[in-house]
Amino acid sequence: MSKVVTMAEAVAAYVPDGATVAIEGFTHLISFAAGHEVIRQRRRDLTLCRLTPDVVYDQMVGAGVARKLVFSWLGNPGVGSLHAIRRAVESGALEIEEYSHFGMVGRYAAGAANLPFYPLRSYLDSDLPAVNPALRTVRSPYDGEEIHVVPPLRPDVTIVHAQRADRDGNTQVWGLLGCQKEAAFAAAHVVVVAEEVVDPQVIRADPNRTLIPGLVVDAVVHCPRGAHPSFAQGHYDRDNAFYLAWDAVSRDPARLAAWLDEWVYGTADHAGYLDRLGADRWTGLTPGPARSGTVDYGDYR
Amino acid sequence: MSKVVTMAEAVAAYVPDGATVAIEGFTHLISFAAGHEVIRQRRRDLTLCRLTPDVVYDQMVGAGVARKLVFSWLGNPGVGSLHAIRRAVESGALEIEEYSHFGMVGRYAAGAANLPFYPLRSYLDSDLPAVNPALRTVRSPYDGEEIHVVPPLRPDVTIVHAQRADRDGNTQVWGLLGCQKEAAFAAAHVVVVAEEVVDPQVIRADPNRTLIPGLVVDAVVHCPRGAHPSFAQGHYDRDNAFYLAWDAVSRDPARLAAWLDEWVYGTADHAGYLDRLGADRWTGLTPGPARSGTVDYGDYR
Amino acid sequence: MTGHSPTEMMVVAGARAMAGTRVCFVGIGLPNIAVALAQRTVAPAIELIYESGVYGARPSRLPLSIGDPCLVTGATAAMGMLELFQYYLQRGLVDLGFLGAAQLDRYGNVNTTVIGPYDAPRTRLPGSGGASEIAQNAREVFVLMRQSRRSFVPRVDFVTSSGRGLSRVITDLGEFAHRDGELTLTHLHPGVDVDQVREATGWPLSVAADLAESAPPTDAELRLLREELDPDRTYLR
Amino acid sequence: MTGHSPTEMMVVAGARAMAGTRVCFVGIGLPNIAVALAQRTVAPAIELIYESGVYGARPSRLPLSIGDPCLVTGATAAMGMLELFQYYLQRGLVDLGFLGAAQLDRYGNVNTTVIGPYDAPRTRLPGSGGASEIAQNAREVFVLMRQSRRSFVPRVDFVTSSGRGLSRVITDLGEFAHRDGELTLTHLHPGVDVDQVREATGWPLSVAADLAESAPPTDAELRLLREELDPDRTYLR
Repeated sequence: MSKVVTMAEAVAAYVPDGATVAIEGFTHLISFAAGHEVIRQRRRDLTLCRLTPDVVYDQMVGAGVARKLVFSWLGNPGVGSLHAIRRAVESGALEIEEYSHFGMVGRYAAGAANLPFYPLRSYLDSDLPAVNPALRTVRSPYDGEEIHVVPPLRPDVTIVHAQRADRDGNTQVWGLLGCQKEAAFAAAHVVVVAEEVVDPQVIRADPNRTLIPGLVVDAVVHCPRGAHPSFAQGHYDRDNAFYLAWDAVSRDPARLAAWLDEWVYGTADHAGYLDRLGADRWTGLTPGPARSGTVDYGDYR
Repeated sequence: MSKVVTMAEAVAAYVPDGATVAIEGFTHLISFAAGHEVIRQRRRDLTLCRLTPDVVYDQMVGAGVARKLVFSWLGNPGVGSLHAIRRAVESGALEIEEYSHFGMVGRYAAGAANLPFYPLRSYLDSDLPAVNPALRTVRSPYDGEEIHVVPPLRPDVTIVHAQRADRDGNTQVWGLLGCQKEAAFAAAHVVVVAEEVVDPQVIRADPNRTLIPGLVVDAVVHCPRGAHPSFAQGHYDRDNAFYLAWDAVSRDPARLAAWLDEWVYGTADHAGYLDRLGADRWTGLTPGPARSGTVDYGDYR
Repeated sequence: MTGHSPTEMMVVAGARAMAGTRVCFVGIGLPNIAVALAQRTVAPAIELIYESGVYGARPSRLPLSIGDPCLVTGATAAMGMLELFQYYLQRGLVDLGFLGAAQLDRYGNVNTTVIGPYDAPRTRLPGSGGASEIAQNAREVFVLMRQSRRSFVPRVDFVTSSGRGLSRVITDLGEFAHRDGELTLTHLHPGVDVDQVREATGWPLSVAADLAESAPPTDAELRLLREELDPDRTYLR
Repeated sequence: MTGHSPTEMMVVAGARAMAGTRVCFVGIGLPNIAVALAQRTVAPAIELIYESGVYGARPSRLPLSIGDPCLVTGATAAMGMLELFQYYLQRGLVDLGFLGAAQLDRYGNVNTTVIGPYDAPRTRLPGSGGASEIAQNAREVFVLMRQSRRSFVPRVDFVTSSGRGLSRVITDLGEFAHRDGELTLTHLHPGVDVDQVREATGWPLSVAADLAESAPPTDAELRLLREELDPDRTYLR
């Protein structure tokens, strides 16, 4: 019954060429390890979905895995541009479909809830609807008000990194929750990548903390530090030096190719990547403790 | 800055005659104490909203506070009918407006999200839209599908019982969450009734557990055991004997009036009600411990 | 175990019908005990969903209602009702909706709203609760209810939820399947004959060519019901 | 403290503009440091909201981005983005949206999408992020940005979010208010004259009759910025 597999197995099974893929996480818990494995397996023609195509999508686009990008904010947060993506967009090599954050979240929510559209108050007097025909309006049957709607987004696979999951894929996350829940429920397949694979009793001890049930999860990958250089609340901080350094790498196609050779193609898996990174890298990235406290659910017999 | 007041003050300030009132909680955390205070203050012409008009609404309707009921399931759960409400409905004395559970939750969600309508898949081939003109349809601009919608519900005041809140009204709940969050955000005013008023640091130690922010809360009432005879997860069990006994009381208007005299009009407040109930009543209603465990948010400096 | 009551037979038949079900949305009333029995017999891996906002319940006692605190403690997930209705039920993750009903007609339409006209009801019933959305979104729906001419009517007074998704009805007399657009008797419980069922059915009864007899409750099933699950006869009264 | 940079003046002016604000939705980039300064000076009770899903942040360090883990630890509430966008922003609970911008026009329209035609961009910018919904749902919007003829253009190349709700723009040269449908210079920073602003504005500059001079940063403000909040010059570079 266990769904625990290696990252290589998960990507081989659930990320075929041409798939629509969402590796979600808003600055937090971004599965770089999954992105790297997609590159290693040399996938092609993917449609990559994500509110914030981060450095991991820059790496993936730089490696040539993508045909199209569906997004709402395109940048290296706090640093500047994602140069590989920007080159591909400006040259026309990468098709784009563009929303706002709320629009993207609404799209996942419509997918997760099996709704034909999701209504939201945005895009008023904006030029976005003029360049994206998927942004439409619906008239309220109550007051006649027109409101914008977005269509459902249903990825073929959603990949999320989490602090912990059990072997059936029951997943708990704390800190920033982004839109991982919606992206998971919206998808045909879900891969959960976890810092820790825990006993089901750990999950069941705090049912309100469960973000994604194993019911919608196909594979669980145990991959500590798999979100590096992004962060995992309570586990490690964002490796900001990496984000800053990426700018120069990404500006230069040759340097980018060399980086991929060394860090992705040149490593067998995420353990290899971590070996190359070295233990010293984590100095200063480990937070002190800040425990949540407990609540009592009560034993009712 | 503290919003802590007595129940009498909260009801006097936020439940005027004629108000639209939601005392929410799905079997869990039903603020009987607030309902009783509304009766004590002899409010009239209220529109009572609630998915499951429970014994507390039967008491309120029996006491004559209500003009109208907006609901989705009308019963004494696990026991049978709510006779005071049923008499009032069957005699035409109480106006009703009827949805399904999902419809009611959608109405609160539309209110909370400031949406003109909420779409949902329900009511297909049902007679409910024929008797409730507020149930309408919208056509999807993507695939032309017709989907049912419900209008926003915006109570004048929502009252919720919670396990804990701080003095600013930041509220945490565990166990069944019902639609308290949506009902609170949808309302013009919110009263939180809490088993415990805790230090803000308790809330801030686990920000993912926060259900309702003080931002939308007007008053905090400290009222341990204020949900009796319903339950508070981890604090006390449902007093099922009360629910069973209520059936006979509610069947007979004279017995109902006597009950109100003794337990509501005849007590100054919920402390008085608890005194009358007696300490022995809680034997067998107190669960054993079942702690959630903690998570680490990390101290980032 | 000596003998069994019609209610016990009904609950046992309801439990057995859940064999192979992965995800069951548990309605108010009798389904609770049938599901509890199924979880201990034919469907140990069944995942239980409750509209109160619970997925993957492992109740340590028989729940008194669909909102019992024992459903939360030890569950896989507890959430708000909006999330449950949207991401589980409406998303299509529920294999089986298991409901009770007050009144049912030949076409499987269910009435839990009113007896008599809506605006001047003879009897005001509880209303839809989650039934309307469960009927529309669960892959299939079973109904568990006691059968009589009062409850099995030619045409329900009010369609609370449509019979479209209703595939099976289990009563204290037998079992019905939705065939060719109407409810058809497929099983008789032991000791019940077709005339008895016809007598308790408010429309011209359609009987399956392959009409079968339900196996009586086993001793193990009865022991579980009487001694472990419902010694106080909360549901079996 | 000796002197101050135009960026420091801009950030100080941005912070001061938040006096009296109760709930601020903090955008990407420079607003972060202005908000941090405001929280320590004119607006100690301000509640900070981030689109990343945080309400009531009390960051123990200057956040590197709007998704910094220090925003969560010790916050009042952390939630999914859907809840934040719907129940806080769209619900109308945000008093002020505080944003950065790449390009802005006379009417307050903001462009963070493209320079040049959308289908053949000269420069591809990040896009909307939450700006489109913040502009529409926050009670008012302030923009904090460096000013030049490249950024202050007669007509933006692309309207990412409409100028409708934009009430104030704070730059390294001065401050603008939305008056009579266009941005009007209301404050000059110390040492800046109107001609300098005109030179850095890509449309015929409208100057308020009551044009005032911003008070220079105080020593306390500068000390907070330089020594406590941003000693590494993350934002003040």
